[in-house]
Amino acid sequence: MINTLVSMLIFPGFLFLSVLALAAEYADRKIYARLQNRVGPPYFQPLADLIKLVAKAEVIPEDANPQMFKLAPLFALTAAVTSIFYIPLWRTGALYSFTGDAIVVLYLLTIPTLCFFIGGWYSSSLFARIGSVRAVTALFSYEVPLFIGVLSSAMLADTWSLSGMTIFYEDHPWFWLFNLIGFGVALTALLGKLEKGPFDIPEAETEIVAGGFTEYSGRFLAILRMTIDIEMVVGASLLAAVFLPFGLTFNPVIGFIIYICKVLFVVACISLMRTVMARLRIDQMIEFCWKYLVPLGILQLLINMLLKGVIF
Amino acid sequence: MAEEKEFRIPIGPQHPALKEPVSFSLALRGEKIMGVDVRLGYNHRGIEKACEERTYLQDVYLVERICGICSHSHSTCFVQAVEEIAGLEVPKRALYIRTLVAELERIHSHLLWLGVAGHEIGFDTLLMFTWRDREVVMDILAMLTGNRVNYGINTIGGVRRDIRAEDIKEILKAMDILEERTKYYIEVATQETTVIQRLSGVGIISKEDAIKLGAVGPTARASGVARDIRRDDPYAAYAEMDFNVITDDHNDVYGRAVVRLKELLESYKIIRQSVGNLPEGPIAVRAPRKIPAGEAVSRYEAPRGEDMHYVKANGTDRPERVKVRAPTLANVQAVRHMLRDRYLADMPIVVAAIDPCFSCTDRLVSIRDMDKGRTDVIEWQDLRDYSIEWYKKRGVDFSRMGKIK
Amino acid sequence: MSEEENIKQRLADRFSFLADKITIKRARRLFLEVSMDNFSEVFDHAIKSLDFSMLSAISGLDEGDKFGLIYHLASDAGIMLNIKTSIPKDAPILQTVTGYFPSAEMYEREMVDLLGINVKGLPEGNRYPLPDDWPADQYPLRKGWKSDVLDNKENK
Amino acid sequence: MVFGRTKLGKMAVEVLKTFFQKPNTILYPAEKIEMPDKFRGKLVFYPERCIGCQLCVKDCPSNAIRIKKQEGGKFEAEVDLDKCIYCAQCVDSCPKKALEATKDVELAQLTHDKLKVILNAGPEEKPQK
Repeated sequence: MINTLVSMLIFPGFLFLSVLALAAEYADRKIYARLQNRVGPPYFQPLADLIKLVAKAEVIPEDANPQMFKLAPLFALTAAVTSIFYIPLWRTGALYSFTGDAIVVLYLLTIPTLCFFIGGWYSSSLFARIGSVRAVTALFSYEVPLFIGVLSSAMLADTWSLSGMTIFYEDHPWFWLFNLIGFGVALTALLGKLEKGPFDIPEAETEIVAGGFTEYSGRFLAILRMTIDIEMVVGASLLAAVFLPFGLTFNPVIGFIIYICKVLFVVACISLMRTVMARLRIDQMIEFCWKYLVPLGILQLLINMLLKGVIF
Repeated sequence: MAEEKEFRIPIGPQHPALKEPVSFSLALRGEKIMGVDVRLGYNHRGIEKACEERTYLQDVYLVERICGICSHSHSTCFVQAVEEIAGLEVPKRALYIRTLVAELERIHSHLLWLGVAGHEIGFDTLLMFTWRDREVVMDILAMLTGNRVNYGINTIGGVRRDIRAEDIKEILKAMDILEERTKYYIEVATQETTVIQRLSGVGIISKEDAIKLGAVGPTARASGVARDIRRDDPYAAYAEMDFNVITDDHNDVYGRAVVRLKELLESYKIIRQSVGNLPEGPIAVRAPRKIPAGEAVSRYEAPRGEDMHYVKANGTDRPERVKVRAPTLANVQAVRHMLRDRYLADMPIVVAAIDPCFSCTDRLVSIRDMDKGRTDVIEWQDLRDYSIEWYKKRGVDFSRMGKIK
Repeated sequence: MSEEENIKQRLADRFSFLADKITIKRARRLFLEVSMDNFSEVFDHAIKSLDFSMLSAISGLDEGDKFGLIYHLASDAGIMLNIKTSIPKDAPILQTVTGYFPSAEMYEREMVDLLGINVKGLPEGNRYPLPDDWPADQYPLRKGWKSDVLDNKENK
Repeated sequence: MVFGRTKLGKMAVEVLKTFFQKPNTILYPAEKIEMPDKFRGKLVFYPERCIGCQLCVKDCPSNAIRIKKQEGGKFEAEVDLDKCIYCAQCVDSCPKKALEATKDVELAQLTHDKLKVILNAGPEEKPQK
């Protein structure tokens, strides 16, 4: 019982994840800044931002539905934190696992977006409503390629459990190299999920202020921002587990270092991609996802089908 | 309208896409813009009236502050009109220096625009890079005139600061750096897929509409209307310069970006000519304090388009009337036209594409007496007292920092 | 004959009453004075027959008992034709020129707000440039207007 | 619509190169910036040269300067640093070169009254009480 509580709240649960999330945000911002020839924030900046937001007064719009407005961020955070328990981090096998947990993780990662939609919609501001509608529209375009990407890797491993996948790739080293196309597809789709450029359409600052977050302030905004950061770590961990499953059998310290490197690599890829591209329009994003990403994902799926036929 | 399920979304007076207060009220259906309502005037400072109450020399500094970016445009345009009324023969060297500063200003304005355009389409990297390179020209301007903006180089009858031989070397060096960078940005703007996706086909205005709606500057030139005051109605030393008027027939935001970037290359050409052929001689003639009665219209190709000043003198040391028509005012109708039937996502870049400057446009809070302006100070103090009290209740004492009355 | 003189000649030929009202102040700058009664035909002729395709601005002046108006027309050749006319101050009524130049809307609204000229035929829209709560009958660009009005209003 | 050949991630090479360069930011106030020679900053006043002609007062676009006669017959200049627009027209107008612009730009204060300074023959300028 105590063990479960510790693992949920402290390690590798909420507290550890929060620290990692702030570190990931710092890495993202710092890399983004250095790519643009700027100095970037100091290491404590994400934490300072968080403390500042927590200390500020919350304003809830008069027209907003207060219950929904307050509950949406909490749900989003819970869903994002929960999903980490099913992802193998630095060893084969996650904290909890069962057949089909890959699907559960993908669905848990969808909940924050839906919560952003609900929170934005019920704050009844025009900007927030446009932003939340955009968030859901974007969901329909990136979710499918992300699923197909993960599916292709799962198919090669012949299991729907993330832990099972890591065990398979540990037994068959270098097989993960077959999934590189899928990795690219899933990484691009992850950009959409994290609302990072070029897919930062739901919170496009110059068009709709902060999208669904426009009316949020104080603690609730802190929770929302934390959710995005945790999503980034969870997303990076998921990609690391599914597409980069190597170096998982060393001792925990080396395994942990390798894990951090993988997360950092995914974060750096995200930073680079948002540095070199302009924000797309929502119609262009849908077109891009369905015209290029989905066919690429299906191509990966076909390759893996063939591989399975040839090898096994 | 109600049955068509349109809703109105306010963009401004305060909005992240706008660098200055202006209000667009957009009627939206989904993401599509069905109608646009523009409300200007938030920056009305009463400058035209204030000009009538100051001497000509003071007015030079006042009109310079109509706008921060095209400050040289307004001050040159104004002094040209006054010089014409007074019949002053401005020395050639002064005209060359004015031309030089004007082109440097155009470079810094166009680079600034490119950065802002990048920001509006969510491409902050372009913003950071262009603004970094813009520092080169800002440093040159500071070296030549003494300040980065509001150069204060013009005076009635000439210019206030001379150029030294070592400055010329620095200018030429900077031009080489900037030319190389500009060529790189032309490549980025014309090759980067996401940029082209966001710029091309957006904010279209045909040649006929551009003429009909009275568009000026790069907005008109990107629709194939070769309107350029520097060539059509030469002032300063432009009659002796060899340069091309850049036009483009894309008619959209992409075209406007290309026109501005190519104009930069022309500006480097003009600058090299003006420092190369810089005549020797005095830089100013003495101007009388009282300007004889008369009127003059002065036109100037500001980075954003045609700037026009009308000055009427009545024989005293103060003008009878100063009328300023800044380029953005002429382009407002064009923006309204461009936004119709576009997506909400295109709004920021379409508005930014005319390089709007609403400070220029609105010019004219009122010319209240300096001493009566005190009310602001008291409010500020009240606010300060309030915040100190607020923090005191929470255990933080800021009152020791600075004295409060 | 220079282009400016050519335009001057053509205007003088067409409208006999303009014969001694046209001055060429300097290269590319023509000024002409016309009464309000004849204004619209001269304006129309300049646009349609003399290729002045752009209205650069409209300046409104307070000239004591009347308002002076200057329409700054520009041609593509860089020539500026400044048509000066005037309307009485006690009946400041003017017809809009937005039919010729849609961009004139803003210039005319400015005269409505700042000088108190009643421009007929303006399309519906927001006022410009003064704020919506500006006191009525206060026209800042009229001579003798003082900003005291605003201070009194704030004190109330 | 696509014009010619387009490249996704055109700036990638450039940004990766910059990643290994020193940032271009100047960390003011830790690093100070040298102002150019012609810079127009805070004024200095030479009371011994002033003849009290008031030309600077007349030409000041923002009424920021006043020249007053001191008890000893010398002149002192009262400058409102918050009203001053730093155009240095007074420096140009002065027939005796009694005013000069410096490179001093760090003039921020917490309260308004500290921005009114009196430049006179005293040992050093002091803020008005």
